[in-house]
Amino acid sequence: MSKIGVFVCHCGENISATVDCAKVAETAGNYDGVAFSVDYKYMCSDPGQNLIKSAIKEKGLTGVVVASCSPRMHEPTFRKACAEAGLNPFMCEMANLREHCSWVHEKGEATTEKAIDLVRILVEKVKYNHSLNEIKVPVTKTALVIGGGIAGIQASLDIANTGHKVILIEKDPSIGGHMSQLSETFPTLDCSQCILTPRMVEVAQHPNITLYTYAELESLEGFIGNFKAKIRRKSKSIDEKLCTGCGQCTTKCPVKKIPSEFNEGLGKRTAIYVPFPQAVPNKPVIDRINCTYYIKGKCKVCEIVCPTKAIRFDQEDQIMEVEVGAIVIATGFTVKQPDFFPEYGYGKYPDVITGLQFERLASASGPTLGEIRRPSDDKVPEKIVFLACAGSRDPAKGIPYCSKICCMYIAKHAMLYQHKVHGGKSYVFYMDIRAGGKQYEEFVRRAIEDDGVNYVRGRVSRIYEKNGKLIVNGVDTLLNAMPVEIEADMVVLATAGIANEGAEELAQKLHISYDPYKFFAEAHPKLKPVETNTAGIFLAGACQAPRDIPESVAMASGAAVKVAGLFSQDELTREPIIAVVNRQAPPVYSSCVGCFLCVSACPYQAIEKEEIKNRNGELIKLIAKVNPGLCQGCGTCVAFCRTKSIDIQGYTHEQMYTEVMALLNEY
Amino acid sequence: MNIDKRLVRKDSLEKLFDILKQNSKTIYAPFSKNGKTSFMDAKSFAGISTGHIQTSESSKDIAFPRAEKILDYSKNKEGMSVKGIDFADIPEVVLWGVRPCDAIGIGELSSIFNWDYKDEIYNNRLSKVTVFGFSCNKSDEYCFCTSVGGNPGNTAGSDILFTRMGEDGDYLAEIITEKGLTVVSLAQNLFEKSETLEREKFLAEVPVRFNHEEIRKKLDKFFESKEWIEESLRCLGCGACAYVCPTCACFDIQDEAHGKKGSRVRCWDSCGFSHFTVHTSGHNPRGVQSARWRQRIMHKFSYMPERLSVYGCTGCGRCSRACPVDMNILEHLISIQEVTV
Amino acid sequence: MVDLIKRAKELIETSVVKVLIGYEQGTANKTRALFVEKADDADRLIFDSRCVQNLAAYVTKKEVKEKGKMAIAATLPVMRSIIQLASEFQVNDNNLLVLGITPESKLIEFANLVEVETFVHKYEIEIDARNKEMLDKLEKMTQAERWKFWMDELSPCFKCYACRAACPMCYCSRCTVDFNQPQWIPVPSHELGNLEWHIMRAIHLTGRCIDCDACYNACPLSIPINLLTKKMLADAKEHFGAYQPSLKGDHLMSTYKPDDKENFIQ
Amino acid sequence: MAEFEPKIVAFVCNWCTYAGADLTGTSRIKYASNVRIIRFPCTGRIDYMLLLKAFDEGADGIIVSGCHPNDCHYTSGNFHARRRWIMFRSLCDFTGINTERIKFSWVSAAEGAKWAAIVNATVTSIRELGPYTEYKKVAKYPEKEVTHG
Amino acid sequence: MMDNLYMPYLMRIDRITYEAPGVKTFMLKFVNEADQEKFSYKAGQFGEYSVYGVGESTFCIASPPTRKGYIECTFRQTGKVTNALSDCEEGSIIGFRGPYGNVFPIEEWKGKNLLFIAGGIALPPMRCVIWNALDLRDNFKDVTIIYGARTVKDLVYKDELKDWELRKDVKLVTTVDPDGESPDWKGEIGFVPTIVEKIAPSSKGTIAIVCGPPVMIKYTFPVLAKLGFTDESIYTTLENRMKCGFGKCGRCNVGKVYVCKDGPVFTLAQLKELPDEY
Repeated sequence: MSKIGVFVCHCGENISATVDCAKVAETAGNYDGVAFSVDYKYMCSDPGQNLIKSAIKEKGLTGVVVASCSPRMHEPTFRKACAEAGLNPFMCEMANLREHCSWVHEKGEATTEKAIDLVRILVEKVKYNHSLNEIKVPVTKTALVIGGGIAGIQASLDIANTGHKVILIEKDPSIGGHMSQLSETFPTLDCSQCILTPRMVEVAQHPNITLYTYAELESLEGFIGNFKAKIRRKSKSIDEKLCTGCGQCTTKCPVKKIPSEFNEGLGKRTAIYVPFPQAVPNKPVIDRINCTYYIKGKCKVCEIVCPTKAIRFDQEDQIMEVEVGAIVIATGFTVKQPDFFPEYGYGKYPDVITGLQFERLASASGPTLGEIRRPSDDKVPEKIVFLACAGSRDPAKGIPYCSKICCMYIAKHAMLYQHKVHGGKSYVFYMDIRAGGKQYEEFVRRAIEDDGVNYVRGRVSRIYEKNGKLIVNGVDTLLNAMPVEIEADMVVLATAGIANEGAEELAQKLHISYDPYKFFAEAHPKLKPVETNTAGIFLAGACQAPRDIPESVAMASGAAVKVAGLFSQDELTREPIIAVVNRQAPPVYSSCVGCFLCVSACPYQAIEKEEIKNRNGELIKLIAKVNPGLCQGCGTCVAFCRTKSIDIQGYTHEQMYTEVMALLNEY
Repeated sequence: MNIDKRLVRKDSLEKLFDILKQNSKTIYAPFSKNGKTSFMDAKSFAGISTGHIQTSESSKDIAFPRAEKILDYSKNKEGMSVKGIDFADIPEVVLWGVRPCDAIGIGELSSIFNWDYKDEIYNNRLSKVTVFGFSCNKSDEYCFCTSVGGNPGNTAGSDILFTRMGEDGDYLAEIITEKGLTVVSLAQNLFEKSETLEREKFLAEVPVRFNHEEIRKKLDKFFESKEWIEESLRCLGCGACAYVCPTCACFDIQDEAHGKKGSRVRCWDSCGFSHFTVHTSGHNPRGVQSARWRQRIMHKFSYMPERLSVYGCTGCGRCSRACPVDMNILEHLISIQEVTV
Repeated sequence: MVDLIKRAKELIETSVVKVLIGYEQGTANKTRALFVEKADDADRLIFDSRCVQNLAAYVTKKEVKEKGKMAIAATLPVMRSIIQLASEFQVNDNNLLVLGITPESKLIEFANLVEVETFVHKYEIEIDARNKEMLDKLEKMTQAERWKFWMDELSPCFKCYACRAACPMCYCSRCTVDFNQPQWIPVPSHELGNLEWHIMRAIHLTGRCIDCDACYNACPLSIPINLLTKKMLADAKEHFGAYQPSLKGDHLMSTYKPDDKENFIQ
Repeated sequence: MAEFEPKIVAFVCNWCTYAGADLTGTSRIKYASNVRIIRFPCTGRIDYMLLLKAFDEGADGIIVSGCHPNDCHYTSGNFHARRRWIMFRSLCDFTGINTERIKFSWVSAAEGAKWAAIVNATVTSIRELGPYTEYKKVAKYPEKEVTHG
Repeated sequence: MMDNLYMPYLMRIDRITYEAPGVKTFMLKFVNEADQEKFSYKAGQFGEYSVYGVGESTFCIASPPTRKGYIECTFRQTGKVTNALSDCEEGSIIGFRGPYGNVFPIEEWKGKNLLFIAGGIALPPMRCVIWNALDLRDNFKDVTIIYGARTVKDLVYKDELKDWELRKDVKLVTTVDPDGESPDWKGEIGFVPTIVEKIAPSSKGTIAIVCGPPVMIKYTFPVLAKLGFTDESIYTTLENRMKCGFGKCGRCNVGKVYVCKDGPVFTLAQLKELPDEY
């Protein structure tokens, strides 16, 4: 028994100038189920809203159609008014007479006719509206940050500083990430470690941050505000509580020749090790693959020397479950190994190195203590060649996109070289110089103009060794493609930044999407750069695309604000415009047949499988179920479902069908 | 009425057709398309199929259309106006080229529509139909009219029955009813008197395969038989058998609305569909296909004879020809006859 | 098919499966489905070129499924259907064993559906020459001519749903036509009801139909409705690349590529 | 005889085209009044059956419009929709449904002028095509007496 | 134009009563008074109620033939038509055709005790015969009504239940399923068969009329048998799906029986003759 009120607004003269509002109201008043119909100068004004409220109360209206401006403008206003009068706000619909009718058509019968049609379709729709309640989701006010590089550190600190708990997990034994490997940072050339280390310590000491290093995400369930994460804490083979980080074990460990990951293979480490001196936590882990005890079953030197008896050879991986309300992914990136360019001789010639290796050479904490010496013979290179775009912007062999950071770090490298090796000669082969960013262009110009780095626009075709020199064959496209040959002592390849190995699996665990390069996908390229498609999961830093430090930090702070915003509420309120899979009484249970095509169609991974069991607990069928926490209400699944088993509240089958029917028929 | 036998020359048929057309009769006759033969509104004599054993669909459409309006309604300020169908609008139809097993089916269909309440929509449609039966001069392995009381030259149901006397021969026309006579009177000269009329030797031979009375008796105790389950496992539950059947009369009633006005429509339905008997609660009295297949056979060979005193099967064999999974009713009936209960 | 009969007997006798679905001699030179539940019945199994019914339609049928683990003598189209059904979670290794019959009429027993998939992927789905010609002919017509063609073809349809029943992909317990709030498709078989039913059917089979022609073979009026699904198949190939049912579940119509090409959106 | 006024139904998404049409209004750009907009959350929600229903009930033309690729509020609803449209439109064409009467477009929230242009172009072309009598003839079943084979 | 079996009477909804969640009672009056005069029916019969443009739905006439000038029906919203009916307002016009089916042989029950056992939404088919009997109260000896529903909210005809409770010549027992009671519930708590067993009405010279969901019926019959009721003295109704109501559409058959013609009223003895297809 519908009792619908129709409220036609003149909007001053905005509508009434071209639409006969009185006639619209009169016609609507004659429709079945319309109990009250009126036109008024300004419906959104207080008296206008009161008109609606009193009609709801006096006439006992079951539905309201406000025919005025765009619902994008005033739908919240009128729904609120309805709610205040005791009518479920979702029983109110708006006919857009202003933007879609009076403002775009001339005065005349046809325009009034259209206005009448627009009102009629919503009158008929409202008959099929249902009272809906906003969805309340509780929020667990703890964030999980995955990845302890600069982005993860920044996000953790920002969230922690808003007073919320953070769990930070890092797969390596120490936080710090790639930034801790860098020597100096562009465009200011301040020492990377110097600015990063205090942040790392802050993380370790922050009362709101729980740090788990050597830990990875095992699985994730749940939805915004209510995630359950399983974390695998890989065995460090030490008792962290007892370990004081004295370093006895690492000094005494007999296995000393393991290439150091931190030093990109340019230095060595022991089997029980701390990755770098400033590591946080500064406690060692045993690398079981290289440890003699784990290989041969004997050694235990570390156990013997440990003054606190902290070594635990039988320690196992621990799986712990944590409940979190939001997740920030800051897993960073990796660099593509340049061996896909055999003509550059990486791996064959020890003095052809990557940019990241150069960072270690230039770093004061690196294997050469900051002196630029070539790996083969420790000599200071007199001539050095830098190759930009070693893999980037190369759809044929590398990756099609621009890695973005290389132009800047190459300029930095060349500059550092010139500063450290006086009289040295440096060359940079480049395609274009991309130095968009505050002070970036100036930085590159400084390298060229002040420090005399030779920039050659062109590509290198081949590098080979001749008489202890690396012969670099290239062309200079600015000089009519003239061939260039440089006898270099060392070559540095600016290898492409790519997604981490395993990024795809992580995305699948998190139910977020990723782009063709396996970088995680943001929810909207412009307006939601730190959100993912999965509500409550945010991105920071280079896991989304190659990013430099300032960008990573900015993104991290952005993500942190999103988390803080989420945590500022005790409950999340969501519009109930979500999809629902029907449920029926036994023996049918649901008309869903469980083909789960909707699962692949859903942009939000909001559709789950539900087991339907009979009274004896036997599985009868598997059907789809929409997780109301994840569903955003796009309705893609609805149009898909062959059995019409999914419907979307607010835009149901009946509502949309009725709108079409009402539009084209006389009522 | 005594059956009057006349000779119709083979080239007179077309003349007869034209005369009927001139008398504004609508003629439905069999035409072949896609390798199937169906009754269609015949605009001209050319193309009417003669060589077929049986049409793919029965001719029941004429009196019991697959979809027909039963009323129109419109809402107005004053309330509601509802209009039934005007029987005067139903055209006079000659059903041309009906096989005896279809013609007899009309009687069976009529018993369903008249056994208790009289369905005047059906009766009115039927009253406008004159049936031109054409005897069968060939048959196939699906035919079993003789097992259910019919035969290839059966006059029951036809107003005039034509029997072709030999391949490419002239026709023997048996004028059976007043209705038939009325049509004959429109073209008196085409129906010649002749002494040399023979029919039996031109009729197809259809051996008797089972005794339907015996089947009926057996079915009384056959309801719980496992046979139903075994025989129907391959049945896919479509409605092909019911829709081609000359006597299946299950129907649905549906409303079709267009704003303030619309119609109520009666349309075919089939007891083979899984949703046919399902309650709104979800409970389905015939929840499995074997129960639905059993219903089909029992209805035709047990319930109808008992309640309506007619069998619901004319032995036309269409359902078996139409079945996509070779559910062969004849085969099943024979096996029922052979099974000892 | 001596091999098939022998293997069927073994499978039934050792209770590896409870029922084996194959073909037997039917009436009037037709073949039909046989459900072997007792070893002796296996002797009735046959296989020859007349065996074209898509037996995969039975693996989702309640009455058959309830018997327990099934085995199926599967020709290539049947195997394709099974892979599609598996990708839609309707069958799995626990309830179905596939005894493949290769296009060369050789019997291969597959250990699991992954093997079936590998086998199936060796053969591209190709529309046969006769139907291709028919598609070409229709495509060359004007839109108005096609409209007339289909109105003529579809108007005899009396909606017996034999096409739906015979199709292995039409396993839904509630078909869209059975949905009545709202009544998307008119129930009666008038021109509109028929047109909408067949359009709906073709759309729902897009990306799922494996071109077995079961619908056409089942139609008691031989309406060439398979042309609709064939057209969808051909178009899907053209727009989105070769189509094969796959266990990966990357369903053609519920996935997309950001660079899907079209030329009509303004 | 009065000039034929086509009935055109527009199926649009809430976030782009509906907002775009709002912008047409706020920009006071005039366009033909034959079109009526039905609002959907996303083009992904638009059921192709609704398009057929619009023709059933007497629409002469249809506009379907949503966010440009990559702009979908729900990230991929329009990508799904596009794939469906490609197939649906092809099937319509194949069955002889006049595809000139169904206009598909991307209109963003910023393209108020484009919306007006799309509507006007559609109205003009449908006016030229005339009423969709072929479809209406099929759809007006209830006026007809009997359906025979 | 001759008679069209499918042509409904136009009925105006005179009054709508909200009975329970999703359950309403319509009081219907003939738009055309001539129809009213022609119309007659007996307890147990049913009709086809229709919303124009939506379709028809089958349910019993819930008011007794002893009350003239109107008919009532009670329905629960379960499908397309009942949803549409539920949207109707007082004054709306709907269609009704009928009456169809057989009747409760109330004449034959003269001088006997009557025991009515109903569950949930199955009270309406019985209400017709209850009122019919109460309106002819002198014809019968003891009248006992046992009525149960899932919860207190789900009991229909709450006002009439009160009436019956107050009447001295009716014994009314109401019950709700365990956990279905409200704090102020004074009736029984338990499933209907259990309550029947507990009340243990005498079977001597008693006719039992049982309507309810299949499960309730299934468990009530043995209880009645234990109490000594013969199969011939137990009546129930079948509610098979129907379209036409007059023995043509083919849906309601249970074996050779047409529920729409030979039913809906059956004795248990008759039911036992039928195959299990209802």
